[in-house]
Parts: sequence; structure tokens; C-alpha cells
Amino acid sequence: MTGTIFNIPFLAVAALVGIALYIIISQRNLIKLVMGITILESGVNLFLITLGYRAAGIAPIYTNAPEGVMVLPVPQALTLTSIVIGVATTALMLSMIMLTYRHTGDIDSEKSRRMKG
Amino acid sequence: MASLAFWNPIACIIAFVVLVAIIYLFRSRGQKKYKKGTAQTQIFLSGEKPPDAEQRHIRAHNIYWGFFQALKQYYDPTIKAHTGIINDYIIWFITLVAVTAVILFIVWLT
Amino acid sequence: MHTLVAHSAILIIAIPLLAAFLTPLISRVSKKARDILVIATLVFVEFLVIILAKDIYLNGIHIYTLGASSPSLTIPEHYMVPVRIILEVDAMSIFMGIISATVSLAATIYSISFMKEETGGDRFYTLLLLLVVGMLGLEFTGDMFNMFVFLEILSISGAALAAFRTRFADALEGGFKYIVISAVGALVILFAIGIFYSQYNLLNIAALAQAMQYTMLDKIALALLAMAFTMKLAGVPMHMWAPDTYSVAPAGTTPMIYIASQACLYGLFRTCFTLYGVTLNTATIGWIVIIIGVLSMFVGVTMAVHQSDVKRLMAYHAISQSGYMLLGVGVGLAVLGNPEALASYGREAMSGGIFHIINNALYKGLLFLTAEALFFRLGTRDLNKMGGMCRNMKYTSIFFIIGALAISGIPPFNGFTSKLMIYESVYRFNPILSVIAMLVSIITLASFTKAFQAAFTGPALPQYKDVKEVPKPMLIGMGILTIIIIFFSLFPGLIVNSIVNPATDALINQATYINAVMGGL
Amino acid sequence: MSKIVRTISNLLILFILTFGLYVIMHGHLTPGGGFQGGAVFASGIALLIVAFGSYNIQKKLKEHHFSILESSGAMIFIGLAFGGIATVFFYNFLVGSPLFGHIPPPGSNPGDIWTAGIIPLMNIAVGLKVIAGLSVIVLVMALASSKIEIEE
Repeated sequence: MTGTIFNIPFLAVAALVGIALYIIISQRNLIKLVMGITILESGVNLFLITLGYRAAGIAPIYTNAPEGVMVLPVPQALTLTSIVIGVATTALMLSMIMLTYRHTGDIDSEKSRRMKG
Repeated sequence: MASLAFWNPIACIIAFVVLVAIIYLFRSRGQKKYKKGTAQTQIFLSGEKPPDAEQRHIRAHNIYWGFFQALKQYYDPTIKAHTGIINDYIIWFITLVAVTAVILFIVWLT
Repeated sequence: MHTLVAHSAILIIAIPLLAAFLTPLISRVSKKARDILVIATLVFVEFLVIILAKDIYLNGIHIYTLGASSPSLTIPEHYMVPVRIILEVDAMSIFMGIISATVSLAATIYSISFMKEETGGDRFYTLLLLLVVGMLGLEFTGDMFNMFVFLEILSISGAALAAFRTRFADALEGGFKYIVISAVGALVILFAIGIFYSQYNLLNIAALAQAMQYTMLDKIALALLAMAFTMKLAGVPMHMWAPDTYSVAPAGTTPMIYIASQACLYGLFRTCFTLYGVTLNTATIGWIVIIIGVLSMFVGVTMAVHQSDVKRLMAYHAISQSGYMLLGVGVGLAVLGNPEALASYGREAMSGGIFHIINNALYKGLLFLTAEALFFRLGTRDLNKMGGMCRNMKYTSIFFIIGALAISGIPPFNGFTSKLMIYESVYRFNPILSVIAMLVSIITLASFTKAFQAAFTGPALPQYKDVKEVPKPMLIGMGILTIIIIFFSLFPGLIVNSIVNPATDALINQATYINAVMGGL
Repeated sequence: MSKIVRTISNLLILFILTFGLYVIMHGHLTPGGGFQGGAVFASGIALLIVAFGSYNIQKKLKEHHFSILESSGAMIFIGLAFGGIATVFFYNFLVGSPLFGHIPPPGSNPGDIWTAGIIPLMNIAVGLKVIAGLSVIVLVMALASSKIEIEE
């Protein structure tokens, strides 16, 4: 894990997470909020995938595999699970926003709010 | 456990039952002129006609009015902080994560 | 019977999961068969939890390795570390499991008559059973990533249940808030898991705890994990989603979503005590937990007095009561590195906090159910519009009184016992905290007096003349919880010695947890 | 949509669905598996919805069909996991049997479809569930955005 080239993905992770958090805390539009959460999820997934990388590694599949180091398979399994969960979460959030829009006619997190205090 | 050594709910219940028995004893020695369904059970308000049930019931937001008035300086900012906007919830979360990480870092330095 | 015990840890999770996907198919045949199936599943889960609990109190930690050739084969041949998914059930896990299974059973029985008047019943029961799976899985798993997966199952099904009555705009809002904070919290937890994996190449909690170096990255992971779990259990100042979500969740699901938050409390304790244990500076994180606990108690209860929506009032009380648990266990955490103080008052404070979890789950569940009974009959949650209900709903008002007295810590109810343990031991740690806890208890009583006065007493209002008592299944659901509360009130010593103290010891003795998986390497 | 789009999607849909099924079936040998293949398959259904309109698709593909498919996928998965309960839950009880029971040599190999025990079967179960789940999400969202009330 030496060499600066391998740190570039971590910078991308930091950028993605930073952008996502900024979107989540600043955007009042609920669709944009969901986009922020999806970007956050991508950042975390990229983080997990990058952890498993080994220098010059190949995909961890034995079928017709060439010789060489393989990258770690466990982070890829974790990422896949996380993606699957992310699909379910995003679908649920978007359908809730659709119904909220039907009720309130607005997808602004302040204007569509009914409860406070 | 030390705290449970002197705490016995059975004793408490026995004391309660004894207390109820004593109260009942006092109550049974009272006058027995009370009759149901007569004017004795009607509401008496200096001869005025009592207001409707709707008006008589003390509503929830009137209870403890003075308490909230006295603690106005506490309540106003607290209720204002409960904005109900989802973005603000996440701001609180991120702030607390940052504060906790900084505290742990400072403790580690010293 | 022996085989059943050996496999009970996974069966507790797998059987509700199977039933969750069986219900949509069964409900095509008969709605009644579906209801019976759901109840039978939860009764069976309760039975399995009890026999597993018995086994754990006799024989120690229960290990179950998925996919191995034997359940106890945690570390495969030619490996140094556990690679498979392991369920590790110790006294603390099973303690939470008992709570989850019992309250879910009562809440589901309660939900049956509610669902007769709603559409989409098969989806409701699927989500409800998935919520049970999420809670029990989160409590039983011995693997960090699995914990994340079960947390997500719990969050998604909980949010969908909270937003189940889609005809109300506020229900959608409550569900949406819950899923957003859950999604962000779960991703943060996943990030922390990634940090662990980058350093130790491990995911198993026991193996991680053994390898823990407490580096700078581990500190960041601790902050992420602790705060994400605190947000999920609604600790102040990250509590604001809780009243929104709890107040809109339909019928019996409010107690279940609340118990799901308590499962996240378990996640916090597991992280602090088992994963990090004495390697970290426990005084610091202990004080952070104590401060959040005290804030939760105070802000929760003062906001509760101010509410006029009966379920929001109770939701704020739920936050306030979580503060007691955080306070009690936080004191134990703060003195974990100091064996003398731990033996003198820390252990008792933790026992008080843990005992409070089960007491609170029972009476808070009961109170949520009575609030939902009011909503079921009156069609409003607004206390300003209620009045004189004890004339129409006799049993419900009795249940409400019992719950309100228990939560306010009035002797001889069970809430008093656990609060007494907390007051007394925390007083020796720091008197001011104990005084605040007592003050909060008084304000709790005050706010329940307000709720009772507004909803149940007063003259009979003309618009509610025809209101009847709630149907029988609802009364049975509330009755189960009431009977357990009375039992706990009468025999607190028995409960503390048989299930609470083992749970406390399981949290304190990190080495036992590690050795059960790592084989004392 | 225009006639061009409809004609092209009529041609493409066969390949997309076949590729989806291929990815599901070979999940234990090549990149892919139940979720990925199911997602490819569901994207084919999404293409149909885009090309022919959700109203026309909804006449043929009813929501409760998907619901049954989804539940049975999940049931098969858990049933397979229960199949190994004689040893341990999730135990791979098919290893050594003629059905998917071959044991591949360690290291690089040309790939044998009859390996991996219950894993290919679980891929198929997950594939069924994902096909049904994602398709129904896309369909319901398309219907909702075209303002057609679905029957509950």
C-alpha cells in the first residue's frame, strides 16, 4: 500500500463524503437530499472497495484466472450488500417523497413539514 | 444488591392496604344522607346555571400555564431548536460526531 | 429438545424471516390463517428465546457459526481468525432478546383488530416480522457487518411501518425522517466498519476486540459508531426525529419501533464495553454518555410537559427514560477502569440502567398502546380535544394509570425499583446527577398527571357519547404487558438476580466474550 | 414512445433478459450473481415500460404476480438455508452430490458449472426476488407518476 497513487481513491472518498454531507445539510429539496444520501453511500462504497485493493491485483475470480495477486474479496462482498441495501433505502425514500408531494404539493423539507416542537 | 436489601414492594403494598383500610374506616363513620339522582349530586355554582361540559373541562394546554410562563427563558429557545426540518437533524448529528472526535483526540494528546 | 436449544439462536432469527415471506402467500388463502400464523410465529419465537435464555444462564455464552460443519467451530482449520458469520448470544444479548420478543408479541396481538379496518394487511405483517428479525438479529450477532445489515433491515421496515397510513401526510413525514436519519447513521456505521477492516482485516466483534490497538483511526471509528447509535436511540440533541416518528406509527408498531431503538442502545453498549472495553480511556467516553443521558432526561421531560399531542408527549418521555439508561450505564462505563469504584457503585449503576431498559420497555410499550387506543376510538391525538374518557374506556384508563405510575417511579411499581438503584449508586459517583434524575422523575409525574387529567377525567363530552371500549385483542395486548409489569413490581429482587445481574456481568467481562469465539488464544 | 423505440426495444428485450438470466446462472463462476442479474433483467422490464407505457404493461404484468414471485424467491432462499439445519443453518449440504456438487481444483480453473453446491440455487432464488422487487418498484413508480391509481 505504498506510493501516492493509491491514495487518490481515498481523496475521492473524502471529496464524495464531503460533498454528500454538504448537500444533506444545505439542500431543502427532498429529492436533492436523497441524492446526497446516495452520494454518501457511493463514497462509503468506494472506501470499502479501495481498502481491499492490493498493488497490481486482479479480480478475485478463479475461473480462467491469470497468475498474480488477487484483491481482497471480502470488501467487495460488503460493498455489494451495501449497494443492495442502498437500492431498497433509495426506493423507499423516493416513494415516500412522491406520496408527500401528493399530500402537500411541495417537496421542500420546510414547507412540507407538518410536525415541529 | 445493596439497594434492594431495604426495598420490599410487599411491605409497601401492605402499608398501602393498611392506609386504605384506615381511610375507609374514617369514611364509613361519615354521614349517610347522600342520595343519588337528587339535587345533591348536581353541580352547585352559587345558584347560577353551570356551563356546558365542553366549557367545564380544563383543556390540556391550560394546565401548567404558569410553569411554562416562569420558564419562558428556557422554553423559547428549546422549542425553537426543534425545527422539525430533517436537514437540521443531520447538522446536529455531524456536529456531535465532530465534537466527540475532537474530545477523544484532545484526551489522547494529554 | 437438545437440538432445538443448539439451533435456537438462528431459529429465532430465521423463523420470523420465513414467516415474513409466507404471510403474503397465506393471506391469499385466508386472512384469519395469516393472523394465526403471525401470532404463532411470535409465540414460538418467545418460547425459543426463553429456552435459549435458560441455556445461557446455565452454560454461558451460546455460539452459533453459520455454514460451518459444527455450530461451535468458530475458527476453521488453517485459519487464525474467525471468517464465518457468527452469532454470539451472551446474557446481555438474550436480555435484550427477551424484551424484544415479549413486547413484539403483545404489540402484534394488539395490532390485529387495528388491521381489520386497514388495507394492505399482508404487507403490514411482513414488515412487522422483518422488524422483529432486525431487532433480534442486531442483538444476537457477533459480527460488525452483520450488525449493519440487521440495522438496515430494522430501519427500512421501521420506516415503512411508520409511514404505513399513507393517507395522512404526517405519517409520511415521520417515516421519511426516520429513514433519512437511519440511512445516514447506518452509512456512518459502515464507514467505521471500513476503518476497522482497513487496520485489522477483521469483522468479528470478538476478534476485533482482541486485536484492538486504540489508534487514532479507532478513535474516529468510536466517535462515528457511538454517535450513530446514539442518534438511532434518540439521545438529545439528536432526538428530534423520535417524536415525529413515534407519534405517527400505527397501532402496535410504536412500541416495536421504540424497542428497535433500544436495540440500538444495545449496539452502543456492545461497542463501548465489548469492542473497545478497557483499552480506551473509559472515563472520557463514559462522561460523554453521561452528559448525553442527562441532557436526554432533562430536555426530553421538559419538552414532554409542553406537548398537547398525546403520542408526542409519550415519545418525549421515551427520550427522557433513555436518559436514565444512558446515565446508569454511563456511570458504569466511566469507572470501568477502576475496579474499586466499579465494585462499590459502578456495577450497581449499570444494573439499574439495564433493569430500567426492561421496565421501561414494558410500561412505555403499555402507554404507547393506550395512546393508540385513544386514537383508535377518538380519531385524534390532540389532548385539547379529549376529555372524560374514563367513563367510556374503563380498562384502558386503568392500564394508563398503571403505566403512568410505573413510569413516574411511584412505589411499589417496577419503575421505582430501577430508578432507586440508579439514584443511589449515581449519588456516590456524583450527587448532582442523582438530584437531576429525581427532579426529572417529578416532572414526569407532573406531565402524566396532565395527560390523564386532559384525556380521562372531566365531564363527559357530548361528542364522545358513543365511544366504546377498544376491542378484545387490544385489551389482551395491553393486559399482557400490565401483568408483566405487576409481576416485575412484586418481585424485583428475583428479576435483578436472575436476568439483570448476568447481563451486567456480561458487559463488564470483555474477556469472556472474546474467549468464547477466540478459544482463549 | 415512437415506433422506432418500440421496434428496437422489441429486438433488444430478448437479449437483455437472456443476459440477465445468464448473469444469474453463472454467478458462482463469473462476476455477477442473483442481484446483478436480477437488476439487468429488471432494467429490461424498465425498458418495456418506457417504450410501451406503464398503462399497457400493467395490463399484462400485475402487481400481485410480482408479489408472489418475490415471496417465493425469498422462501426458496430461506428453505435452502434450512436444508442444512441437520448440521448447521446455511450448511452447504449439496457438496458431493451430483447436483452442483463437484469440487473444483484449487487455484485457477476453466470453470465448471456443476460446482458450489447450494450457491447457484441461492443465486436463482435471489434473482427471482430481485427481478420481482425491482420490476414492481419501477412499475409502481411509473404508474404513480402517470397518475393512474393502482388497485390495492
